[in-house]
Amino acid sequence: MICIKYFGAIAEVTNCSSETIEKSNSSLKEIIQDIQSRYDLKHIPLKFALNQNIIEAVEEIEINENDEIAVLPPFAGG
Amino acid sequence: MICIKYFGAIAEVTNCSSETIEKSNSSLKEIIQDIQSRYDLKHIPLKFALNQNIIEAVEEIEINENDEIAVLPPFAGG
Amino acid sequence: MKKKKNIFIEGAISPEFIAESIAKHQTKMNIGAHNIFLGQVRADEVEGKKVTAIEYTCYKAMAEEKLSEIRENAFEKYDLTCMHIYHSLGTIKAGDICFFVFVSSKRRKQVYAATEDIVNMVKTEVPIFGKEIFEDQDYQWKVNTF
Amino acid sequence: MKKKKNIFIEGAISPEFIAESIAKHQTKMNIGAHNIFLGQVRADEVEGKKVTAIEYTCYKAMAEEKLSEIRENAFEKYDLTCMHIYHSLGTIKAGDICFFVFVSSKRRKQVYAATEDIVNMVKTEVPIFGKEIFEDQDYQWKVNTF
Repeated sequence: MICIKYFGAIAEVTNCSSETIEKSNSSLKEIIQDIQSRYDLKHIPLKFALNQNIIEAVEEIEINENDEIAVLPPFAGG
Repeated sequence: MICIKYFGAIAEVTNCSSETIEKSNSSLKEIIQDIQSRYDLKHIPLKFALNQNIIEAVEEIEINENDEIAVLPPFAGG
Repeated sequence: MKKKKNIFIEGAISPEFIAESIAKHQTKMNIGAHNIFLGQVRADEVEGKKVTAIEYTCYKAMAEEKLSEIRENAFEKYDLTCMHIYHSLGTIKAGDICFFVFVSSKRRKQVYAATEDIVNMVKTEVPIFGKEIFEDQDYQWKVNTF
Repeated sequence: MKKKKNIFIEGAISPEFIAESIAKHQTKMNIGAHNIFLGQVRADEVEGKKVTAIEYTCYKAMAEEKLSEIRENAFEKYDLTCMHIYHSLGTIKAGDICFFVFVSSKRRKQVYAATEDIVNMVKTEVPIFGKEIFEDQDYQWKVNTF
């Protein structure tokens, strides 16, 4: 299982704050493409985090069982 | 009458916080020389102020009746 | 394990809380200079409508991780005695304080740059999200400008 | 006539006074950023003896004049909403706060530099004098370092 978390403006589009998916050997890139195909997030500048770290290069990252992926809208702290 | 004010480490040497002198046509330079001859202020870096403004060039400044001269030790605010 | 400090405060940061933080540092006899940054919610006007509050949420696990990195970073880069960061969560009314950065050092030289640096790192690197709520209950998602 | 503000406070500046100053700015809905500098008396050690307090005096007429110049200067140079300067007079114990600079602005960009600038101007241009008092009642005259 992979946990996907949604925040702020994104959680509003997905209408949920998290969901779990079966890994079934998908790559990180495929998981992200799947999220983007299921939800209309084109108007929001997105960042992705894997296990609390911002993902810089999607291609190079492997994902493992129980990983946590977060879809993050622009930061607005302060 | 000219009022001369002393502060901090300088008031300690002069043993008073102010004194008045007769002007009798002395120049600012002469008044300052007189102060320095009467008190041992050599070990303290001094500034002079005339009517609350730091004196940059002693020679060029005229003094008038009721002026206030201040003898100031290093500033230590903050 | 990095030490996780209590950073997030439910609701506004009160002036009394700030006073208590200051008072706690008065036993530290080697501190000569404090610098404090406070973020206050502005009643900005957007297309004729006024912001009345910001509702803050965060990705807590990542935010705490990032904040402890920012902390370590600041202590490495600047000669600081103490450093504290607090951020509000929940609905913060216009005029209320939502962000408090508190830097202390022996001498003043570095405190300004340290504060500015920490504030900017929190704004750019910490996953905090804000919903600007207007008078008529409409809202827009806040985006930090640089 | 320049407006002379109440700058000098007899005794230490309390955290409660700072909290009240902050609270007074919470009705100003266009302020987004505050920056506060606090000077705290350090228990420095000089030749084995500890400073227990600083006794501050000033040349009040000139100090007020200079402080209002610094004020005007800061408002001309930086985009500020509010600005306050307070300095203690009398005997301030180690650990107590003797200097409080409070700068507020719509956005944060300029507040750090404004605060630093104001602090430096107060230290170099305002005739305030300090006597560092040691444990054994001996003392030395303080000189600001830059």
